[in-house]
Amino acid sequence: MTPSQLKRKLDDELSALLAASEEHDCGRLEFVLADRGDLLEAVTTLQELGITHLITITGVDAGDEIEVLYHFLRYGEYDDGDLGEGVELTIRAIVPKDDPKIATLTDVLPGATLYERELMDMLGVEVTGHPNPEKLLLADDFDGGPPLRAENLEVS
Amino acid sequence: MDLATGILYLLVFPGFAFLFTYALAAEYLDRKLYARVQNRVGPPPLQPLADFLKLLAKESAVPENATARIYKAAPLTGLAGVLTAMLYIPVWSETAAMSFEGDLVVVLFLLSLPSFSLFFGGWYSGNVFSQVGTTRTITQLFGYEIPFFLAAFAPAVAAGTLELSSIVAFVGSNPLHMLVFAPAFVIGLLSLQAKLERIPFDAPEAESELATGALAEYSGRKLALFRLTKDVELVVGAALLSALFLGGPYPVGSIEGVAGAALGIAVFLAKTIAIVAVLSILRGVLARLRIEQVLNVFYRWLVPIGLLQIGIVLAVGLYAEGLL
Amino acid sequence: MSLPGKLVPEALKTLGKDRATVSYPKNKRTLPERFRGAVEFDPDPCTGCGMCERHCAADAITVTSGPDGTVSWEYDVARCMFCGQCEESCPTDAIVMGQEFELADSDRESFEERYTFER
Amino acid sequence: MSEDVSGTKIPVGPQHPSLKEPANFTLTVDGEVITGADLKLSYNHRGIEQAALSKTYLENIYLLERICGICSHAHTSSFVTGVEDLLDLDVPRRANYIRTLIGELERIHSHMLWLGVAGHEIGFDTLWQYAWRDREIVLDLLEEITGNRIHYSINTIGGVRQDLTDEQRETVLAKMDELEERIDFYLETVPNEETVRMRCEDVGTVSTELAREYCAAGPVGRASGLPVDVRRDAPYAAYDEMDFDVITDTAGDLLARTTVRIREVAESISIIRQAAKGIPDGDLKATPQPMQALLAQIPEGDVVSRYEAPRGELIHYLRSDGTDTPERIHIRVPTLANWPTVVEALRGSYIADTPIVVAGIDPCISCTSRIGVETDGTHAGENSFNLDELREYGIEWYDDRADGGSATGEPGTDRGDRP
Repeated sequence: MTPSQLKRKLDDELSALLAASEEHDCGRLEFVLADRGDLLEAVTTLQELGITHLITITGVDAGDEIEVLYHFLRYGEYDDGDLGEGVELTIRAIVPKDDPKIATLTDVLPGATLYERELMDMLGVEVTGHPNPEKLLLADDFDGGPPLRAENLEVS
Repeated sequence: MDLATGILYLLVFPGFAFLFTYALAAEYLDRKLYARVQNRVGPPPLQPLADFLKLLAKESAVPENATARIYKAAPLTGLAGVLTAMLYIPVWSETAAMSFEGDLVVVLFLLSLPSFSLFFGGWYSGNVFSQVGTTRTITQLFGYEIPFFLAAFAPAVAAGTLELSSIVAFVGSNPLHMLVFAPAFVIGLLSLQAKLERIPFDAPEAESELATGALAEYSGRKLALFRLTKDVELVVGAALLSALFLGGPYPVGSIEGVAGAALGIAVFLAKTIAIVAVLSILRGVLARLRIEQVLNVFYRWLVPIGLLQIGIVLAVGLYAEGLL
Repeated sequence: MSLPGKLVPEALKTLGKDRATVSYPKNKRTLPERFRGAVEFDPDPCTGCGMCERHCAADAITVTSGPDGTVSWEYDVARCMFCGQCEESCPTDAIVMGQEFELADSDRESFEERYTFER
Repeated sequence: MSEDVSGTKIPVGPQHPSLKEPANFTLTVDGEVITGADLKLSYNHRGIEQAALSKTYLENIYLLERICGICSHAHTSSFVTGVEDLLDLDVPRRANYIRTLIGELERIHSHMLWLGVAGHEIGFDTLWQYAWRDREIVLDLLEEITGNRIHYSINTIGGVRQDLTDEQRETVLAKMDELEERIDFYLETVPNEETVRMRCEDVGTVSTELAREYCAAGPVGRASGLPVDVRRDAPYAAYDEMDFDVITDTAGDLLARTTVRIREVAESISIIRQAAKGIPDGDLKATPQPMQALLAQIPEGDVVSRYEAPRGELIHYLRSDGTDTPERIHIRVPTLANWPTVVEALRGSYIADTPIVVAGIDPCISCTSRIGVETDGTHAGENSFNLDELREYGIEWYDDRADGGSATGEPGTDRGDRP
């Protein structure tokens, strides 16, 4: 299954939820969610298609809104002959700055726990329903704002 | 046994002076061999002495919430026990410096005194980590003591006496028994390794979990005495094993006079050094076992072998009697 | 449940081997030719362009050109991380990575090197 | 991750004799068996993702390289491949071969370091000495080819900076034969030594479902049967021309992780041989343009570059805004993906096994906390220092303690009562 075949399959599976989708030249797929509320639904459909490996969650402060990127990986099948290589795909959710909240994935995807805590630490996006929302990377008594928000950036 | 020879035995020859130097030499040999097995260079010959003197110079603190009397007395009791044990073990001839019927039991008790002093010292030092370490020391003590006694009693049963000197005389007179005692010798080696809390049986002071277990709070003179006790225990244990299972001064036991004594000492040194070398290699090739695995090894493997050994000795005894 | 002690033959063989370590500082290992130690600077070819300062990630080099056409090139070995980028970025090969790695010292000034020359 | 099960709580770390780097586990135990574990990381979070934003792409190569000592090549290769994708440079085959060769040498150096540390954790110090002695073969090779044992600094934007001379190729091939002999020894003795089996077999087991659920990466995932290997998924550098297979196991316990890593070293040796024999001629950089010109041409856009680091799949997310400094860098290190599996593996094992189970995932805590930065003190948070303030604060704190430990009451320099 080449990346473009996977893209067509996912396009029609997730058509209701997507705002846009593109395929980068190096075989990387990207799907932009229309509304961050359907994140859970999109991830569960991915899991039904066998894509369960969440690589990581990246938060980017894009000026007036925060983009949260969920990078997934579909395993390559080495053993049963079909040497289809693994494909990397990203689901991008847009979170407005005035209401920085997003639903947690930990109940369908326990692997997301640490990445969501890092997102909370660094970008200040509150992940609702997270089982263990303490600080992961910052000191407990660190009272400066989320370090990677544009206003806190110390770009000397 | 007039006063002069008594003091000579106690303080000079099989007593303190000889044991002090031989213990440090044994520690040097052990550490050097362990290092060479790992392709490392290893310490210079006087390193153990340097460590001992350095520790003597260091401050010997007493923790606030420790019970001072017991904490201070612990190191001495262990060392005293082990030093006196040496007097009952034959060195240069088949009879030891002192001997009486039943001195084997006394020696076995004196040899386990350091473990108790370690326990009391660690428990009353008031440090949580050493208390966990001491409970492990005691659990391990229950593990190795029983097989060690079984192994030690095998030659006693064969010789029909509990006097160390006459046991050595018996083994010396019919050396074939040494082959019969081979399993007991292996149990003795493993139990000595466990008594000294060396790999693979060093769970009580496992560096990667408890950071030096019972001795965590000890420093200065007291720590120096504890380390010396352990070295002397190694030497005395090796001496006991060589006396019981390798027939003490076996080939030269019967030669009289000064030459016999000199040869006896040479044979004693050779055998004990060989035992220390075997324990050192053993330390180099095995990984550390968890505390319940140590007990598992001793109870599930060594106790049955010990009982079997006693059975074999009895059978051999009957067989010899039966034929007579 | 095999008998423990698989390593005994290797352990006994190792007894015979000679040491694997070098007793530094009595005798020292010969460094490979490409070893990157402290920076060695030669003022003559230097044009004072400052590419080394710009590409130095550790800000260990500062190049200042004085009013009367003199250029001063300062290098702080305490900040340098020996990556060798200055050697590569220097258009006139004025900077070469030396082989000196024993750089510990007690006073801070000894870490700074300063060259001032006419340009 | 851990429901607060009642039962005594034992803190292990952050300063702990067996964990050389600061990570803290609060174990809930009953008796000797662990029932739950809570993880606290990053005692020295050093803010690299922010530090990288104020440096150019060229300087960032050397900053990211110093995230970790045992996978420095992974970080620079992954970052530089990302920048090359942005610039749409195609790296010459010879440079890719050299990059692959150094990458596999680093994998061997990292796995053998782990083998030694694991040996030390289970009290098998002889294995530690042997593994670290044999690792010197690889470190000497790296020093000879790149000039440094740990931070090779061989990658640059568009290719590599040092060439592999023919004479060096011969030494590489000769040393690989020598190393292979040692690896056969380890493969034959370590998994079969009874005391090692007693400490590692069925200890810290992570089932395939659990590994899949927690998205484990690298040798930890592969030892539990997950077919994750970026060298096969998205071949970078010269891996598409290399013939190697992905080492997997199904047992998922510590013994499986040990054997998977040792067999991976054997696999790396064969890859290095292929690279050293088959290296094509050609130049080392994609364009003769000076670095300054390249930095000016980086277009806007973002890229996810993936690399198979010794500990697993390493991700560099790079977003550029057309200037010569990146707009956002996100680095997900493989250790972060494997931490959840440690917490699951601890459940049900003994306290005495904590060090070896934690060491089982080959944690790289300097990766997880990333590299430090000097801020000018006006950072938003009031209790952060720069170097000089920290030094001055330390001296003053000890002076107070010396004269009777009075409260740090001096006006002006009071920084609150730090412990």
